[in-house]
Amino acid sequence: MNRTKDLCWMIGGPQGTGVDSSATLFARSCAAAGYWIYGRREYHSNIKGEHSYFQVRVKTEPVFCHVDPVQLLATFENSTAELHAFEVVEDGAFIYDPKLTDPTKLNLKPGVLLFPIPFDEILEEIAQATGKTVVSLAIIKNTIAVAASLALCKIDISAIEEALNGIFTGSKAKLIPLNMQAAQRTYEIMAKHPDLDKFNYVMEKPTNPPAKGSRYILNAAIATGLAKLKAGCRLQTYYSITPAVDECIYLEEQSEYGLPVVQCEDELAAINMAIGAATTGIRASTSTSGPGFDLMTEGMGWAGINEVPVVVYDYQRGGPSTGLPTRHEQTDMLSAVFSGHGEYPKIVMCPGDAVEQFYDSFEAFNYADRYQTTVIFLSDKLLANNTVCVPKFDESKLIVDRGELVDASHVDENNIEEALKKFPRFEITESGISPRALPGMPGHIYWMTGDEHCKYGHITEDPEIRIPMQEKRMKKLELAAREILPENQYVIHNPYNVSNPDLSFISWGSTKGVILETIRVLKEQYNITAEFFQIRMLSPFPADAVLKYLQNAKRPVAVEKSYGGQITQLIAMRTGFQIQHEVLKWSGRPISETELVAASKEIHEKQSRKVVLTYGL
Amino acid sequence: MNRTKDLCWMIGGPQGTGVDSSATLFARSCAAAGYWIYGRREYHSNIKGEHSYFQVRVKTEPVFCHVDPVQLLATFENSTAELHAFEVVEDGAFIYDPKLTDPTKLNLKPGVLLFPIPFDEILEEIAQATGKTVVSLAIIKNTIAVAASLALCKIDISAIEEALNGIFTGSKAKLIPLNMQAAQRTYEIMAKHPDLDKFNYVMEKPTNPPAKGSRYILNAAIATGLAKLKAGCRLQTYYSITPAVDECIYLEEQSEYGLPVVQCEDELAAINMAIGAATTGIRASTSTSGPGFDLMTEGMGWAGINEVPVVVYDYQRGGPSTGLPTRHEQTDMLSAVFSGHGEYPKIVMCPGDAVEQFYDSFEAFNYADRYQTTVIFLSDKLLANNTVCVPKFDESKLIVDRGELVDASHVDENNIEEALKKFPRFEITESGISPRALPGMPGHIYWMTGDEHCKYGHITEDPEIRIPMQEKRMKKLELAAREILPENQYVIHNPYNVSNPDLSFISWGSTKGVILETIRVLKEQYNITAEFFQIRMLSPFPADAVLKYLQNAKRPVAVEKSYGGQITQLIAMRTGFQIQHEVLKWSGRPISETELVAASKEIHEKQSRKVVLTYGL
Amino acid sequence: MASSQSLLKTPLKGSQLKSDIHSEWCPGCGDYGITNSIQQAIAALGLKPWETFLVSGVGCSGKVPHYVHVYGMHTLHGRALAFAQGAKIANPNLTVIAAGGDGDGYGIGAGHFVHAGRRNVDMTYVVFNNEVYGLTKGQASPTLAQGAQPKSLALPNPTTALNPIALALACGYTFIARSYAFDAKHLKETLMKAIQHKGVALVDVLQPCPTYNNLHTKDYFAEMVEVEGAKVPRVYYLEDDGYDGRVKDPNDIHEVNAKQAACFERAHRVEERVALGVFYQIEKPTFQDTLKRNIPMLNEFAPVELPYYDPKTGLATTDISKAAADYVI
Amino acid sequence: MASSQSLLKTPLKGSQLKSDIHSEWCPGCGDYGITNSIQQAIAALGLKPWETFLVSGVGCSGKVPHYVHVYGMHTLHGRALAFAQGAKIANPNLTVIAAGGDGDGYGIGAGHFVHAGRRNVDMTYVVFNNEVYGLTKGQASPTLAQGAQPKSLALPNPTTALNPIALALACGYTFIARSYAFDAKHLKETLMKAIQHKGVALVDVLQPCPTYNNLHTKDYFAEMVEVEGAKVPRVYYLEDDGYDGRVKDPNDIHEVNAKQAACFERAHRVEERVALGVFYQIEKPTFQDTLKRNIPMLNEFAPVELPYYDPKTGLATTDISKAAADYVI
Ligand SMILES: Cc1ncc(C[n+]2csc(CCOP(=O)(O)OP(=O)(O)O)c2C)c(N)n1
Ligand SMILES: Cc1ncc(C[n+]2csc(CCOP(=O)(O)OP(=O)(O)O)c2C)c(N)n1
Ligand code: SF4
Ligand code: SF4
Ligand SMILES: [Mg+2]
Ligand SMILES: [Mg+2]
Repeated sequence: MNRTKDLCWMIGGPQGTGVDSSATLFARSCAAAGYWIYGRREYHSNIKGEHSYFQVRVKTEPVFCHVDPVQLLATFENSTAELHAFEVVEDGAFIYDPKLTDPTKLNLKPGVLLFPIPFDEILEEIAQATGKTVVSLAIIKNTIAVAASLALCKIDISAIEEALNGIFTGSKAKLIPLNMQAAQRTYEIMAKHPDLDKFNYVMEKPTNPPAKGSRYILNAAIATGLAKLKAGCRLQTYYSITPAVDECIYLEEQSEYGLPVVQCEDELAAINMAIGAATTGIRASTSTSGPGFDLMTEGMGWAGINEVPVVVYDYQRGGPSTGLPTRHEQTDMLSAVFSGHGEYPKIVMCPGDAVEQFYDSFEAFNYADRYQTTVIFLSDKLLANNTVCVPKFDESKLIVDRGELVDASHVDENNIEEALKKFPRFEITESGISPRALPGMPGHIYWMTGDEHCKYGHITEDPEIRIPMQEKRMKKLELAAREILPENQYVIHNPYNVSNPDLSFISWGSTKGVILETIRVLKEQYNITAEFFQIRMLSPFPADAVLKYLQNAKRPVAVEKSYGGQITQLIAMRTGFQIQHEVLKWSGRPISETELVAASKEIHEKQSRKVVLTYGL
Repeated sequence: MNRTKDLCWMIGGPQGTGVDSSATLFARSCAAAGYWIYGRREYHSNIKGEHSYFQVRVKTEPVFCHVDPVQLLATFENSTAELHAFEVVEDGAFIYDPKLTDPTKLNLKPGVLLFPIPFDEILEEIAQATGKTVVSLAIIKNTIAVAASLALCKIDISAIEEALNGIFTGSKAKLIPLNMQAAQRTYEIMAKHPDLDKFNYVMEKPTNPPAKGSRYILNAAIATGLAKLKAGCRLQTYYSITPAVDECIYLEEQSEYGLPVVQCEDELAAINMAIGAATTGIRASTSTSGPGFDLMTEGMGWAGINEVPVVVYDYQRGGPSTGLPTRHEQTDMLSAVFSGHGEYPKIVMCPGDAVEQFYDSFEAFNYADRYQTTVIFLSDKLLANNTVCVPKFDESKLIVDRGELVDASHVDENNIEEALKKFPRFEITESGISPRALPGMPGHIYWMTGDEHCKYGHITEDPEIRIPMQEKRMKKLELAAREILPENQYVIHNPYNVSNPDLSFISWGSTKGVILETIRVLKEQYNITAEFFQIRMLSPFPADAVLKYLQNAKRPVAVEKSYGGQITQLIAMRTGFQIQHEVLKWSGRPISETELVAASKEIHEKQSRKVVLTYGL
Repeated sequence: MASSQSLLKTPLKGSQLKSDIHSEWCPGCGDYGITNSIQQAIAALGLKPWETFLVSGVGCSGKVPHYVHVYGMHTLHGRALAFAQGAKIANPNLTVIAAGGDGDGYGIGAGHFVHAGRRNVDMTYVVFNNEVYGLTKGQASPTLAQGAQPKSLALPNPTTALNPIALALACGYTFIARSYAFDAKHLKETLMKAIQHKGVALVDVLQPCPTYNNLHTKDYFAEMVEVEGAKVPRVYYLEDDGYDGRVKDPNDIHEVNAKQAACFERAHRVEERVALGVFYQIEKPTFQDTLKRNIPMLNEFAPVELPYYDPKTGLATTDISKAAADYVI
Repeated sequence: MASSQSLLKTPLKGSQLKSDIHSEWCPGCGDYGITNSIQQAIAALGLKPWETFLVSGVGCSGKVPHYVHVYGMHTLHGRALAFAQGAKIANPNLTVIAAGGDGDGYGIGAGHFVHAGRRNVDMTYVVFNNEVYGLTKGQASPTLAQGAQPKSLALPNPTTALNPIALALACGYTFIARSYAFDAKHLKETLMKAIQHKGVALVDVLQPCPTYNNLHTKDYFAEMVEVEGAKVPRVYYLEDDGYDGRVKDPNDIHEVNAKQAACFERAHRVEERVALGVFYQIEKPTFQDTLKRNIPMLNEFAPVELPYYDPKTGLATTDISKAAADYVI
């Protein structure tokens, strides 16, 4: 028996049979045992029956992407066995129900250890012990599969108990004993298994196990919800759409925070209701995905010309059109950066992981307020659905910036002449930012209109007003570029502090995790050095920094989940620099460390122009 | 008295008082006299009362843009006099109603010739002669102002009669004598005016007067309507919006052509109804402007993934948002090229004038059918509203290309098994194009879905189908780039056949006219040589040709009606080439020859990086 | 349904209209019942599958075209009616059936729903009314009652329910019916009537969603309820009640008003029971009829039939000189 | 109108609510009358102009906020209701009045119109019903009758007219009235009632468009018509007819049904005359009320009032640990 620092576990099954809960239980158990985890969730646009699966990568240190080879495949029905058996490595292990699955009929590699588990027997035992029916206990199969896995990995059963305590809270706590009973039985059965000690992927003990309660296991949808609560978002509108709806439902559930979450009749209502709300001074946001985002483009332009702060989330998924609604892609980028007819200043942010999505979300509301315009927040299905294990967020430095807001407390309402005064809401200023008053304030009456307008907000077609007004608005982007901290615009990751590395990855958004892990593997296993220029803001675009970086890079490589290599295009547009190497994938599945390592080696060795990745079910 | 080959006439007045009709009468009279004209229309987003004006440029040869200096300003009320007097050149002329306007109070240049016209007297005379009331004749003031102008230009009154015959047809013919009476009286009055012969801008006789009936006077909205009829468009959907609605109303009026024009409840209905219609095999189109275009982006993506031919017109106007709804701008370009989340192949066309808009519109339906996708047709307010005078279109070479359409006539409906056969509508092919069957055809049943799909059109999330399917669709753009005639993608205009010219303009769309005229002036008046690379297709983008051209150009100058210089950005994106000189204008008014000549000189002489134009009310 | 349309001499069996892929719905979903009835109705009417066009929106229900062996179009969320009207206007020889969820049709599609009534294009619209947004995991659809909280909702529904029958009536639908997903016979017959109706026909189908809607389940609909002391089945038929929503003389304004009022009353009746049947039906000019009046050439040719080029040479044949006449100088 | 709202001690005069820019409408346009009545109603109610928010769509009518001296928001075509609801939800202390054209509200805005009824946010919606799309030069609006052809139409209108009163009733509007642009007194009073109503109030205002609508002109509305032999003014008031659309007891299902039926009948009555007045009114929980039930903290603070940072340091003060609890390990 060898030990490992890095394990890839997989479970699968028809949707609606508890695959996600199994994965959560496994992940939280590993975390309870002091490990770090990364969870990848794959599912169909379907409610019940289609195949879904979940990979959990377990490490002794923090981990941010998935790998392809599976060391331990846990199943409780046959379809997952049939679909995924081929992915198990030679000295990996396979957990299955011998009643349903015949391992000899599978595409398993020769050396794979087999762990048949008598699921039904265990259920029947529990049924007898508790007086429940076997059918009503079917969902416990998940716990059994997880327990078998953990037993194999020599993780103490107490970790399961701790995980169950975290998952089944409140009225659900009564489910814990039942599940523990099943786990107990499974551990007993596994203990007797002759191959138990042959498994080569038992986790090393965590070196510095993090303190209990010091970490989160969550995805970016939840991180965003937390950030919106923290940032004081006071209206969340939405129209349900995968995968954005998760964040909305989460917020709806937090009803004690006083944030109204309004389910709208469509995305047109969602965006315009949010903007209408924002005109009164509250912080407002809406979250959607590609199809809904298309419908919001007109409204965002109105917010742009009226300088209303609003934060719009686009959780990208596989396109075009309805596309692959539950799969991952980064292809809304150009359409977001150029969304909406005509020209208005928009800020487009693109965090690289759930942690950044928390902090960036908090900042998004600040930027919206400060630059008085639409902030587009590009996230995606990977971020929204995949789970990371991270230290708890540091809330101590989260400062609210409401921008230039007028204080009208000096106005005497009873002096009607003063109270009726107009306010030059759209005054031309040097910075482009005009102080903002709000409906409700006496002495500051103004108008808004989607038409070009004078400083009071009345319609004008006068070129002498139009020309400076458009310029003033557009100049806010330049101001933002100057004011926003460089590290919020881009980050150069050079974990090994190498100079002139062999490869210079450049990318944006959710590829961050896999690129950073790849840099590590390239260095550790192949002695290829690499760096990563992470673009964190697409508009304003950090063109100077990008250009300078690329001009000095030995071999820039763009990485993107797309067909067209949109970041390559945007960089060329903004800098004139044409990147010569691309790693692209448009299968709807995220890029794995395995794939990116191989692609990087290929580019390093063969100078390949474009490597197309295709792995994953 | 000098003679000229080039006259700029202007008329103005509150909207709803017949300014447009005056201009049409003037333009058609000049045309009747054998001249060529170009008409520029400016108006507010308002029905009655706000100021509108119309410039008609008259030349002895074809003319394609306006100039700033006005040689002859005709007014019949005071506001136009006040607003535009300053634009009249020193030896120009000013026609006005002395009862309403005191020329000494105007900002007129010293030498301007004054032609007071007793509008009311003429009306009263006619009222007496005809027994009508003066009030009911008020509209005749337009005719009087036009007649005064033509008399001053020594254009024979018969030209007015010919023009009136062309304008007042059918039941309106009875208005002709009344108008002729007014014209007659005006000519008599003008004949007696002492300054009559001092006017320096009497037109030279046309050298080769074109044959009667050999030309059109029209704008691109009408040219498009004609092209849609010719191309066999069989459903036009629309939701009213300025300036796209003109084309729609024109088509509605042509009810004898059998083309249903359906006014929809919104642009979402307009695009999707058109697509729904197109799935049955008819040619379908919809026309809109920026705000409506935003709303159509989701639908266009569906047409993209389902490979449905549909032609969508965006008549750009001043943005963002409602913006300057009746003014000119070219700022929807990037949003159109990148419209819609995700990636799908779209063809984006951008004709340079009304003539190209006719031929390109005809081709647009061919491209849609051939490449089975969305064709976006970018026109704008300038093209839609400004009138050109051009030889009649050559219809003899207009060939319909329906692309790969299946013939199902061999299928025997009575053989039910055969008649129920499925059809691989989305078969993966080398070219990317899959033969197309149509609902109604026996033996070819298939499905469509906005989700990724298998060859029969059923939903799939299988990467092994997704990967080639997306590739197949995207490859159609490459095919289009290869197949579409280069001259339909770009044209290099080098009217003087100079090599290595001083300036190389590069632009797209409606700037064509002003650039070509500017090249002429630069050569004739300043001996500056210039060339023009006209981009006629934005997607697929003729990147190789553009790059080759720019690399060899001495001084490339991008010209655009925008703040951001979108074509500069797109060229950088597609070629890496960063153009160093830009002429931009975002006042909502078109670029004049006067302005572009001055800007060109400045760039030529001072190497200015960016020249911002601002002229025009 | 196009009167011009030719029918099959030997009608098919419903089972022949099953497509060869498996359905993706949850066990016990009402969508199975509706799909089956759609197949049965198409078969029973003798419609040619290749001249039948089933057009859906997006949702669980939106997948229905894939399971029926006729030309199928699974469009965008909320847009089925727009696509369907376009298809029918272009090719009136097709029998066009639009279908989709209640979120799809009454929620995001409400604008099109309203205007499709005004237009009265000759087609059928089948709404799968399950009171939830199934495919996005059970949020409230517009037909969910205020205060109701199916298990998938975090909080009680804050908005009042839309009344599809009353809404359709207000919007000018010329055929308005309600049926139930698991009443195969009634649903099939109602769909047949709707398809045969000349004009836009709404069939609102009550559809159990066992996964998210635990309020109105199959059991709920199967229950006996007490009405004036007697136990009666929850679901009943309007006609058994002596109700007849069909207008005999569309020109008789009194009859029209009376039938509309009756429909309105029935639509709003607050009762333990659930009424199925045709709430209202009237024969009025279809959009096709009015188009033909405005564009005489459409009397001879449908848009899809009107020739415009020489099939041999490809040369465009339309003479545009008349349309251009005003612009010639 | 917010019950919490404080009013001016000395109400303003309507003329003080005219903004200082000139109106752009055509001479004789009904929009002048409506604007004037809006100013009068706001003044008469003693609303504070700075706590009043006039929100419009796009059209000739969409320009109305610019001419009224209160906070004004001229939004997007068809979206006034979405913006207005957002503003009211965010800051319930504002009196929110949405306004716009019939194309804006019943055409492109139909989806929002339907759902605003269901939501019952406490606000007023004034629709300028001129039967045309004024600002785009006179195309048919949804309220134009089928076959009608005002001078601006190339062909007779192919679709049937929408009935705004019936539609609003079907959608759950809790106050439904019709008035007329040039009946200053009635319009002002109707607007006052609508603003005072707790819930979403529709005021459909018949509005002559002298430029494009030559069918229903000021003269048309001023005409005397013959009813049963007698000459009577075309325009009459519902209440003069003994009609009372107000529900006294919202819990009395019989009264509610009867009042709805009466409203429905009146809405569809085919007559030479034109009825003005309140067709229906009922008091029901507003969206604000149901929100408060779901989110108790809103009983203390409106969203706009809820603090979330320390004004001195800017530090965000919300304790998110409860929301994060499930994710802590
Ligand atoms: C523009 C857009 N917004 C949102 C979605 C996400 N979406 C998919 S299905 C659905 C709702 C489904 O509910 P319903 O129409 O009632 O159908 P059901 O699933 O209940 O049959 C939504 C909101 C989408 N596909 N497109
Ligand atoms: C999305 C969008 N589509 C179309 C338009 C063009 N448009 C401006 S006003 C208008 C209609 C106006 O009609 P109505 O709402 O009845 O107002 P009215 O002018 O009659 O007062 C339209 C279609 C627009 N501004 N935005
Ligand atoms: S979620 Fe509901 S509607 Fe969707 S398939 Fe399952 S049972 Fe049917
Ligand atoms: S067009 Fe009609 S609605 Fe518009 S301002 Fe003129 S009269 Fe009024
Ligand atoms: Mg539903
Ligand atoms: Mg109107």
